[in-house]
Amino acid sequence: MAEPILSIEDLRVEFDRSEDKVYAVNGVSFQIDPGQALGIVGESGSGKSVTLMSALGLIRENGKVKSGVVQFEGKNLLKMSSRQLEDIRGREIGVIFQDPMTSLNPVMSIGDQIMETMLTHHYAGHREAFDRTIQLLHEMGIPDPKARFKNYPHEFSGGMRQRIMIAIALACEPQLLIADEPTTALDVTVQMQILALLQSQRERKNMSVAIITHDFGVATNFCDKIVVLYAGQVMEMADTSAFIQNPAHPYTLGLKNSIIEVGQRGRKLEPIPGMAPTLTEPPTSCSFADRCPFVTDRCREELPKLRSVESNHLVACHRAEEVLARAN
Amino acid sequence: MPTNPLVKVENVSKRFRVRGRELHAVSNVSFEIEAGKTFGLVGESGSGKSTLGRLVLRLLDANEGRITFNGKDITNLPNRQLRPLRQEMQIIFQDPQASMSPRMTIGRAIEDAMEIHKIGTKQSRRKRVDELLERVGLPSFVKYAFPHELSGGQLQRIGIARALSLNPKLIVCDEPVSALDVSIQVQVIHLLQELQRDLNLTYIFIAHNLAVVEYLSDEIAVLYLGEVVEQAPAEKLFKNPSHPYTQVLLQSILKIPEDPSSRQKMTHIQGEIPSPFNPPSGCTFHPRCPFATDVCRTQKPVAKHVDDDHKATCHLIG
Amino acid sequence: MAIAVSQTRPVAVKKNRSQFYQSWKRFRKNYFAVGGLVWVAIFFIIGIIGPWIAPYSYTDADFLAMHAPPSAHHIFGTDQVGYDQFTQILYSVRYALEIALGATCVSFIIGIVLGLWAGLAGGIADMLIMRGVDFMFALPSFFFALILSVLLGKGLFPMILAIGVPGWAGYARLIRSLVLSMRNGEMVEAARALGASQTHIAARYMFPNVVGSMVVSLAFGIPADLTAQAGLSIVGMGLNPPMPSFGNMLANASSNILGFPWLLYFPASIFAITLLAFLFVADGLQEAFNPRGGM
Amino acid sequence: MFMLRFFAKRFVAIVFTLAAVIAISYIMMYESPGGFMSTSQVASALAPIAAQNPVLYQKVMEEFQQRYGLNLPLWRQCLQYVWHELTFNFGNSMQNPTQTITSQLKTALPISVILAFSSTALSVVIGIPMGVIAALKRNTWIDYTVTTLSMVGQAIPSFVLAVIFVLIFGVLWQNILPVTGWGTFSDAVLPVISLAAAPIGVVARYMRGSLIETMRQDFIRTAKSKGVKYWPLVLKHGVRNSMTALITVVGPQFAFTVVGTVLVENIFAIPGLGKVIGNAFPNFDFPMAITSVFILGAIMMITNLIVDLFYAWIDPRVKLQ
Repeated sequence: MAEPILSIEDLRVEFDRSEDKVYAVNGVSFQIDPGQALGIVGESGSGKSVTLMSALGLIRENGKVKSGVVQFEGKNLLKMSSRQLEDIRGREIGVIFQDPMTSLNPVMSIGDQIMETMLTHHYAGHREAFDRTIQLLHEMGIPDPKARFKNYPHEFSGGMRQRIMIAIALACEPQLLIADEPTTALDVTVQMQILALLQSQRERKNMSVAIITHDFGVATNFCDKIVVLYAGQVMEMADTSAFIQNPAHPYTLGLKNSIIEVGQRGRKLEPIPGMAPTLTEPPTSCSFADRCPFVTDRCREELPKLRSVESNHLVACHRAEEVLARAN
Repeated sequence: MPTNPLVKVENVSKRFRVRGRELHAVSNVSFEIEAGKTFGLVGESGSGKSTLGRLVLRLLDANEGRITFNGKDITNLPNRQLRPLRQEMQIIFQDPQASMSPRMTIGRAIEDAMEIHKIGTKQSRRKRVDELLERVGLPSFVKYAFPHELSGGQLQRIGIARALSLNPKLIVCDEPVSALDVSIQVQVIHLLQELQRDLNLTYIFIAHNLAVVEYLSDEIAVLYLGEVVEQAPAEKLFKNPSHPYTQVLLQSILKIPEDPSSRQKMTHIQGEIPSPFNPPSGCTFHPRCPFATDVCRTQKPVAKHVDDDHKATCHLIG
Repeated sequence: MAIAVSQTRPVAVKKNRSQFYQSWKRFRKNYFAVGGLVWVAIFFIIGIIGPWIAPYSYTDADFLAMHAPPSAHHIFGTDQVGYDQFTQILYSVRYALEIALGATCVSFIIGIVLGLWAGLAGGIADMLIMRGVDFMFALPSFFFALILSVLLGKGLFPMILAIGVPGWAGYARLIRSLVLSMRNGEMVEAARALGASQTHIAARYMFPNVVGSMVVSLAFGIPADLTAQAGLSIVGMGLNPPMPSFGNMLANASSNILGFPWLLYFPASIFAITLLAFLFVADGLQEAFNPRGGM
Repeated sequence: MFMLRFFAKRFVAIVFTLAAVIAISYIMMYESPGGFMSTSQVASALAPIAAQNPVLYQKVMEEFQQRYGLNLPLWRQCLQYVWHELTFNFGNSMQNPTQTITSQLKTALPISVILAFSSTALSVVIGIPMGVIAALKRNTWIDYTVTTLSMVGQAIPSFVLAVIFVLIFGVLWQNILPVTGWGTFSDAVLPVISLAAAPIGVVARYMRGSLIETMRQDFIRTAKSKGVKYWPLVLKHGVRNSMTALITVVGPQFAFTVVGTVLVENIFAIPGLGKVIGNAFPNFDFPMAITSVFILGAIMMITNLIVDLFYAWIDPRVKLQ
């Protein structure tokens, strides 16, 4: 197996607040293999974006990476100077964000914003960058790219803006694309268009993709491997098929049961009680214990380690085997 | 056909004027809801579903058409007479924080609803606040909290409690769960379901999530650019989607596959929802419709019966 | 079934959780603002008790001590007529406050009436009032005050009107925009859905949410009116001498300065510090009421 | 074509506003104790001439009767006066009845314009970098110094600062900088500083707040994710966007500066329009007073028009209307 393109080991991130600290990421580890599509799934506050954004130095000032290693092409991103990191962002790793309405600079034409990526990294000269921008816009399915080059973001619809975001992220043909909730703000029909676009681009360029999402439908249909985060920790990590068929963590199981799908009228709902905690202290026991139907005394005392239950299937739960048995 | 519906909406239209341009938010919509049932309104952003919900409650005034609530024509009812009626028809919002005064504690907010209608004494209202909070699954001390101190899910429960405090017959649920996390969504849906069962509530459930609407609703109307394109009982709509737009919507849902090999293909329709300021001619869906013909481009379709209680507004039917 | 809320953030039940208490807590932490408030308070006290502690009457000219430097008799010195500067300042404070408060009230009352009218009535009334606002903003209100003061004369009450009347536009615009943003907001829609009457909505929902902005704009308005009043004196349209005012003292002193710098030391420094104090207070209030927005 | 229509519309609005200002001032002053202009008033203003040169007196008197329509009803007087003003046909003043207002303002106007514009320019040139540095060094001593200085500058009105300068440079350290008169570059130093202090404070504080706010926006994160380097990020994305907010305060700030000019000229005895106003109002020379206000008003409105154009240019979301 080839070296992973990005590997995160024991990452810890804290945020300072006026009166306390929030432990947003508490020892997260996972890898993305070349050409792989990884889904990072979790609810709000689970640390799913913070994990990747902190690796790229894109979190707010009050956030601090406390420990961990983020290996990208054999180098630790966390040890890099901000200048070295700038050379990687946009060139080796492209990023797309959730809200296409606010993620584009409102006073810069979209063409200039796409070109800026290439010019910053000396990826192309002015002339080539312009040609490539037109070509990218065309590839992204934006009609009449030459005329629209000079338009500003507010002159586009949400779906079109997300296409422009993708063009920006892909301008320098990065090896890894990080998409942070790329379709959450969009209508379903447009979501489908954007996902199809991402998929075709990924196949054509043999690019690795990490999709951060709260939507199991997006993750399971798009990704090869899925990581489930809760309270800043990896709860479960598995290939998509194992994930769909044998979820081994009570939280994953609960989440899957929480999703209402078409054709489920009359199904009995079994909500997970309670809500996700905001950790103001580092976790010392299972963070899910309070909401877990499988909870035992051990769960409230001992922090479960991420361990392997099947090949390529890691779970952080003391009672994973029982969960597996029940699901089957 | 229901004989004595709680809500009857007939040929209702609403236009907005925005900087001199006219926007057809809702065009010629009709439906009826029987007491104790849930009527689902689905559509993407800009489809007019929220406007329609507000028209039913007379939070907005319709330009045309008639709205009957509990046998009473409320279309032109003056505010003075409408206000007491509001006890019977309530709304819960997508963003509960925006719908509450940031300067009022939760307890005051719920109490205020009862105070407006002079329900009970001060003591009995206070007691009722505790009961309501318990009913929606919150501890009573949250009544001392301010809205910004609570989470989205908790606030949505408060919104429900406030609506319930008036013992309404009808609740318009305007995207009540779309801003919430998956696990919290189910909690709220579960709560809504229980309340309907226990209190015989009638819901108008507005959402863009088809699965949730299907799950909760007895009858569903699909809206596109302010027009109902298809309307049917939930089972029929999903079993036999007759309007191309409904079909597209259904295909756009990403179901969790059985295993990766049975994944959905990312098939999609071209284009986005056109500007409501200048909607396409003929059938408003024709620019995106895979089956569009010349008729669709020029003539406006009328609603046709697919079945006795299943209607779709498409030239290709029948 | 009741869903357990086991991990609710505990809400501390404190006795005083009213908005004003919260704002006061934030205000208290801002030392500049608190310092400003202390100075403003002293200024107010002097304004009230000034005439009682003044050693002379402001019309008493000490002909034996013209241009006298500060001394035991005249602690702030005297001017070319022999007016005791300390007395002059005590009265200036009083008149400055009377005019500034009066003018701010006048502006605010006109502004709130027109602003509410425009915001609530909409349509033609709104259009006309907003045209009026545009008109007032086309020229600095100081010029309108100057022109009005010609018509009204140079007394205390005319000054209040001359400064106060042209100041309405800012308040009207603020109140209208507050009313509009709320009227179209979800909070008011929710209150309407509950069946609340217009008066109930205005009193329980809108007012508590706008009072902060109004207090802040008033706090900025008072020093602006103090400045306008002094400015009118500079161009000779201020209070009629011998009624003392900061503007008159500054204008007089700056043209009589050579050899008599004390005529400037006291009024200039007291006036400057006062304005600074008012601004610190206003700025502190802005931050206290509206911790996120604003500059 | 679009621009032309925009200009035409704004021009008409400006003319109407100015006409209204003149008419309202005229009527108010007509009703004031001094009266705007009457035969007896003119007669008393012309008294010195009458004694020396009765022929000239007759001539000037007739001119005044004619031009200000002293025998006409109020509304016609007013209309005639408004028309004359709008066509820059200002007539003679009361203080110098034999000279036209135009000739008297010829030297005064450029002085005020120079003062107002140079202090505004200075406020932008100094205020923006101050604000940017404060924002980038947020919560350091640099930031606190800039913020406090800005507050002080903003709190103290230009004329009080001018008085303090007169005290410092007129009494304590004489002969460093002149505190009266006009003519050389050094004469302008103190007035411009007094005038610029407040706008510098406002611009710096606003820029700081606006840049801090901008740097938190999502599109800044996007630019960072593209690998844009620090200074291009701050300047091209941060400052550029903050400017759109800043422009909204420049217009009102210019109005303050114009008023400040009027007052500061009176403190430093600078023969500009402000000094003219300071002489005209207390001496009931209303034609002169109104004309001065009219000219300052016209300059302000045209400046605001230019600011709006600039705003539309810098922020593509703004539509001219």
